[in-house]
Amino acid sequence: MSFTIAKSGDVTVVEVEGQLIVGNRQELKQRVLEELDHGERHFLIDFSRTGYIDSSGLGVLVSLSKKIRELGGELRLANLNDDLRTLFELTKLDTLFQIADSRERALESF
Amino acid sequence: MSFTIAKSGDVTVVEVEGQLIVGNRQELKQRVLEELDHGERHFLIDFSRTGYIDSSGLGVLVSLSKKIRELGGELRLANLNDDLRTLFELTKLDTLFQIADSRERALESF
Amino acid sequence: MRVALELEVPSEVAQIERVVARVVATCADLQVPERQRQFNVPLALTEALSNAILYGNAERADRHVTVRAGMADHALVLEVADEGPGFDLDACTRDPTAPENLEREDGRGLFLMRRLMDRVERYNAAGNVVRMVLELP
Amino acid sequence: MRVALELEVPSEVAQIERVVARVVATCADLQVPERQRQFNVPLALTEALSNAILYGNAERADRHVTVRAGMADHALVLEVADEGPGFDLDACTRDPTAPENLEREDGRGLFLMRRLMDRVERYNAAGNVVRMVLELP
Ligand SMILES: Nc1ncnc2c1ncn2[C@@H]1O[C@H](COP(=O)(O)OP(=O)(O)O)[C@@H](O)[C@H]1O
Ligand SMILES: Nc1ncnc2c1ncn2[C@@H]1O[C@H](COP(=O)(O)OP(=O)(O)O)[C@@H](O)[C@H]1O
Repeated sequence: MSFTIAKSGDVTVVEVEGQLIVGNRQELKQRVLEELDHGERHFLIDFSRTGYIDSSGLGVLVSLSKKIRELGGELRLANLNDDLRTLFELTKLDTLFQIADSRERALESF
Repeated sequence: MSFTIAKSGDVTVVEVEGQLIVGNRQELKQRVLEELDHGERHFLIDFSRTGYIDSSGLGVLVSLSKKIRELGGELRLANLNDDLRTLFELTKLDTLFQIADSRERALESF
Repeated sequence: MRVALELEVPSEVAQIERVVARVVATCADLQVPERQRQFNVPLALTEALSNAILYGNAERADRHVTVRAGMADHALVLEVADEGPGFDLDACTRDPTAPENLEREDGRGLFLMRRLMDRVERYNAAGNVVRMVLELP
Repeated sequence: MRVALELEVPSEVAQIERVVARVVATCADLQVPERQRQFNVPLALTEALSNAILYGNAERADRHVTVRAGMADHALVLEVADEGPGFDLDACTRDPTAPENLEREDGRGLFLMRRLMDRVERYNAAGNVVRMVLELP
């Protein structure tokens, strides 16, 4: 996995490339927490280039989302392919996250 | 494996494509014996498109060569790659067969 | 033709992707349909491997994880064995979709394995071999 | 990572090419050098398989041949097991280059296996498992 972080207005956009799994999820967590430390509050994770996300990757998303919310911010997700959407549905995490079809839609609604 | 048979003057040229192994050597044997039945006496087997030859493939070549010689004919081989040449050397069958570097050379010398 | 692949790796989560890639390649050979091959199998296997490495072997360097992937009677069978004490698969499977669990960070692994594969079972008495079966068309 | 492939096929010579192709593909994964992969391994394996099918199993439909291919200590290990009575590898190996054998049609299989691989040995007491080892750089 590798990821890139960019700003779009006051939203921090993270793009995840490859699998988000137990061996690499900490990297992502660390970087998002740093941004949070620096005062960022609006986060969007774009999964258009993501293969799959394992349970520990999901766990990281859940814990980040909680932390961000506690600080008055918000974490949104975008561009889940069919398989990833199934994954969020299976685990009912689709009820916990705001999931947008495209990056633009997700950005609009912050 | 597949093979093609063509005439070049009074030489019957057989080209072997793929592996000459236990599962298919009978086909080759049969066809050459038919040509021998029809009166053909000069045979050239071209191995430029052959992968490898197993011991039963070598056995067929030995027995065909013997039969052809008994009837006053000759079997020559051409275009052995390095691996096939090694195979003939390992088994000393290079001493039993006339092996030419090219089809032209083999044809010349009949 | 019956085909089985056996892999043995040290107890490091960094090994997971290589193992998964190799099993997925074998699944292609075995003509496992694309979606199962690209999603169900790698994800279920990743879960089983990370449990074997983290819980079963406690990431101890002297312990290994063995994976067997094979075809039997129109089903893909994956076995993941660790050198740990074993565990009770049923007792450890939680429902992460229950309201009290939904915001937990952990506890989705066994649940996902069971949703992604047709059967997930303890394969040996000790309980340190997990066997997952995916029926194929 | 230790990798092993196990294949089981019915006793038909027509199966040989498929088995060999699959083992050769695994050799590529295992980074066996090209020449060995394209020549020594497929040829030695073809010999062992045809012996297992023709002599060991006598082409009986109820008997199978099992092949294991794997990597151990920088060596490629191939095992071919049949369900026959076994045989004495050393006693059966002839020298096909001896003048009296040179024009024989048969008797080059075991000789070639031994020339193409670094070690060829009976693996079990019964003698119906042949193990071939190729040392890798
Ligand atoms: N191979 C294993 N060896 C020992 N215990 C295991 C093994 N796999 C799973 N477990 C136990 O099952 C529990 C639930 O696992 P899982 O559903 O994957 O969630 P998580 O890994 O997030 O805890 C683990 O916390 C662990 O106690
Ligand atoms: N798997 C086997 N089971 C029983 N006998 C075998 C087996 N492999 C080889 N043999 C015996 O060894 C002999 C020599 O084999 P080989 O050198 O391959 O030559 P060929 O197959 O041409 O006879 C065979 O004729 C057979 O009697």
